[in-house]
Amino acid sequence: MDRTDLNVIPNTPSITPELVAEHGLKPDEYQRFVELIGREPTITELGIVSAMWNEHCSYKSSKVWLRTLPTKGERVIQGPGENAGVVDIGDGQAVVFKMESHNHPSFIEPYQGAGTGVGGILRDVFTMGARPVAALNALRFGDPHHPRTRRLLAGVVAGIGGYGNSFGVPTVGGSVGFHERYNGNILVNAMAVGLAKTDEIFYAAAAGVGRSIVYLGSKTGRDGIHGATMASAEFGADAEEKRPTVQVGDPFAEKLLLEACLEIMQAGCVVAIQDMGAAGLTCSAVEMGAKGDLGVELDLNAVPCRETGMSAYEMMLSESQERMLMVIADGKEEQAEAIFRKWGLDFAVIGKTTDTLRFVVKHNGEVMADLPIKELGDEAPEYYRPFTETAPRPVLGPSDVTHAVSVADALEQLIASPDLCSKRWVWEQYDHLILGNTVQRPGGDAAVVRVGEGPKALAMTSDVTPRYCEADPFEGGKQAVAEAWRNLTAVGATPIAVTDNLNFGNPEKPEIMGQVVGCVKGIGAACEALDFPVVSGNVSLYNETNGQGILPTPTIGGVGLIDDLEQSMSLAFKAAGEAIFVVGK
Amino acid sequence: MKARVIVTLKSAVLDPQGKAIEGALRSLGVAGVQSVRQGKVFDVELAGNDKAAAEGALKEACDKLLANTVIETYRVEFAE
Amino acid sequence: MKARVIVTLKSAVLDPQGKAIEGALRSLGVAGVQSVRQGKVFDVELAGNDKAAAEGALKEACDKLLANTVIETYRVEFAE
Amino acid sequence: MKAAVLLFPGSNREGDVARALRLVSGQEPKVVWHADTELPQGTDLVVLPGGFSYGDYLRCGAIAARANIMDAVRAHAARGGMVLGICNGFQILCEAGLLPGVLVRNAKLRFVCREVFLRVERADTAFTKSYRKGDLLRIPVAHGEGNYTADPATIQVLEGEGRVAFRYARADGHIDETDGPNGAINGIAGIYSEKLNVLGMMPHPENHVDPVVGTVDGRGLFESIVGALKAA
Ligand SMILES: Nc1ncnc2c1ncn2[C@@H]1O[C@H](COP(=O)(O)OP(=O)(O)O)[C@@H](O)[C@H]1O
Repeated sequence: MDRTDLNVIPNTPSITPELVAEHGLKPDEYQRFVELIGREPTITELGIVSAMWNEHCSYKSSKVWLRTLPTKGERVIQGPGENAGVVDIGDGQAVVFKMESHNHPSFIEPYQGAGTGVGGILRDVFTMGARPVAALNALRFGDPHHPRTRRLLAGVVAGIGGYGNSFGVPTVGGSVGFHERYNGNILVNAMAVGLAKTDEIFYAAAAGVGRSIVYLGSKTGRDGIHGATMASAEFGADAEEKRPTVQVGDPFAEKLLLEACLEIMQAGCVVAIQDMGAAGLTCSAVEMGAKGDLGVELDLNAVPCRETGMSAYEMMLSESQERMLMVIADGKEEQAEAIFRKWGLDFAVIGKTTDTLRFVVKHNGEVMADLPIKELGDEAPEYYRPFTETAPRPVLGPSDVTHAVSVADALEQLIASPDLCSKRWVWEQYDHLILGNTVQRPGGDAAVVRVGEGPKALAMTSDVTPRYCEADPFEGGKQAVAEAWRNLTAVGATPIAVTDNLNFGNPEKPEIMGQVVGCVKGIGAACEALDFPVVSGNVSLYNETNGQGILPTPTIGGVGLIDDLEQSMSLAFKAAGEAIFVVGK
Repeated sequence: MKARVIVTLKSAVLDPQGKAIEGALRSLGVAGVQSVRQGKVFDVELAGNDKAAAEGALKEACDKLLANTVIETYRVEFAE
Repeated sequence: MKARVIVTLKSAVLDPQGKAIEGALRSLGVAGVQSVRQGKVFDVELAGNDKAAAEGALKEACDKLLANTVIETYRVEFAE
Repeated sequence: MKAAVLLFPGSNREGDVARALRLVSGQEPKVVWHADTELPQGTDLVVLPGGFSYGDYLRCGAIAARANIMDAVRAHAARGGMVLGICNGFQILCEAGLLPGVLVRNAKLRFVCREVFLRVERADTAFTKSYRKGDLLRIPVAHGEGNYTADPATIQVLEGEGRVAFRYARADGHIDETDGPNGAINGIAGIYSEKLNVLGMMPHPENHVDPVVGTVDGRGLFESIVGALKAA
């Protein structure tokens, strides 16, 4: 047998407990799946369910808590559950935004990992029909003196700049912090903000039976296919060479994808659209069908591939970047294709919608998977994981503080601390001016970006103080929201909505789960009190090294609206001799 | 002693640069180009004459800095 | 047919990337590094088996696109 | 004024420059696709905007410089027509041989986005009539490869013929190339062609034309162009 020909892998090996474990499924989860489909799955089906039911896609550990967040408001057009949140800002315009993490890939390959993180979140925003107008990020690194920190920091910052600058979106804000608990697990959270017309928002739900499902963008390779050491054994010693664990980003392709997508949306070609993120083809196709109460049938022979001999399993789980899936309006295929060809991108009809509510995947004329589409999403396991509340820390009095330094020394130490020092070195590597609307640049409380020709503008910020969350998750969660709120109001904006990125350790540990629960409750309480709904977000769990979790880091991305730039404020003193006030408690 | 280190992307890793160059060569009408992959080359001048030591040092340089072995492979060559 | 094109900076042209790498290797303690210059390599797959034709095509590719002869020189190599 | 803004795959500041042209001239520029072979009838200004044409892959501007439309741009320039290349546009003009020299990686090897001071080296060209010689402009740069270099003979010619348009300067107007954002030789931020009708520059005057967003120091460049074309 020619071991390099991956097509020869049989679709029906016997599914051993090891194989199941390698796919990250617990025995009871696998049992649930077998009962659901009433037979033993094929290997492709096992891959599909492992992608759909993993923590990343299914939010199985956090869902019960995310549901407690306030997500509605007068302005909210679309809350959590789509590619990004959508909020009305008047005059028929909407702001579309979301935040997402790319922690692990950035630790392995900082430049590409951070870059593809930015690419992913930009796609989430323009998938909704919005043109990205700003990007932000929140970064956490290990001890500044740790040998890896310097290269990780340099690589991540260059990667964020490398992608965003080339794509052509101004990166206007963010935060950078250091702590030894991130030594083995850095955080890279990227946020994107876009503008759309309220009556031209695009959603993932497919509609209409028998419509073409179209694949767009870059070709599919064997990028980031998880799981299977089974597969490596099968593929021989060069498996690592064949299956890159880190994707290389192509911001150039993404820029073309943006222009092409917005152009075919304008041309009325699009019924539904979904970007291919994690477990690309699987998640996007299942979501489009499930949300639209339709079945989906794919023919993988039509999928544009970068490599020869890719198996169904690989195509379904590939995480190649800069790809989209769409349902095209009847009779619009040719027009859509012409637009994509003009931009030099791949375009292929790879399937159709059906009325069977089944997810059917064919390859070389053979059915590789045939699964109930709704259940794949809806019946994912959901856990109410046991948790222990974080014990409150004793309140310190002035006499408990022994480390006495002079005020001057203390000030010097504060200014010199990497957490507080100027981050100019970072944001000068981001093009924060492109598009010509950046009214307040990085370095202030919140960035301000003009909407069109003004006078309206958006304010945006990302905030969290992990050591507060560690000391008291509930108060820390509240504080992060409050800080975002204050940063927005400080530039004269009315805070309108929030996105979040919940970064924690292993939720199977009760004390970590206690942090998750505490922080979410705190965020919820603050958002409720401030009428500051959560419209999108992302959860990143299992951020641990050698058994120790990161500091609990629920990043809050806040967006505010300025009706008239004339009323906006910046932090610089404007003239000598003016009175200075302190406001608040 | 002169050495050359060649760092290339692993074969299954996407090479956006190579892809763009491939397209450009085609549209310039250069005949017969089927695929292009781009890599880096480092021409290194080393002290001494101990080839084995130099090779060791360069491998170390590659692992530590010149290549990210998650996505790249490298090769060390010596000028004859 | 496989060919390799190596594009390097002319020796009179400053190479800040090479310099930076040189410094980094020294501070990593890699022994004996005296100088580093960085260049590019293109691995090209060509149709057919005519080496002379391929060489011609690749020279054309270099002159037209792959090298900027204001600052760079190139060399074409064939795999044995 | 009839302006044409070229659009290459990966260009991304075409909207910024179109907006500046509109603001100053009151007229909408035409956007011209790279694959076209002709400029719109009566074009009197061609603009190559900033961005990352073809991802900046291979070398900045290298692939775009070989696009179809560039022959038409060459012909336009040969007729004495005005051509302005900003940032990636400057890189493309150099790669296309419309301007001498080349832009290489910034000396510090990092992308840099910040405001710089530009000293206007001469105020008697179609691009700078609205300024005075020696004016200091606060204008942003945003590039990773803006380090202008050429062989000594070329530099001598450029300097000797007064073809340096702008230099990076300190706030007091002093030129010191180690202060610049990218290490360019003699602090060169922009240069003219022999007949002074082609200008390439790294900084982004189009991003400083509106008091709400930065300074208005970039306006003069577009006002000069409009004025020169009216006079012609
Ligand atoms: N922490 C959170 N708070 C609010 N909404 C969340 C959170 N995490 C995820 N969501 C929402 O759940 C949905 C699925 O998120 P995700 O899996 O990250 O999307 P994608 O398909 O882009 O990977 C999104 O609509 C997202 O906004």
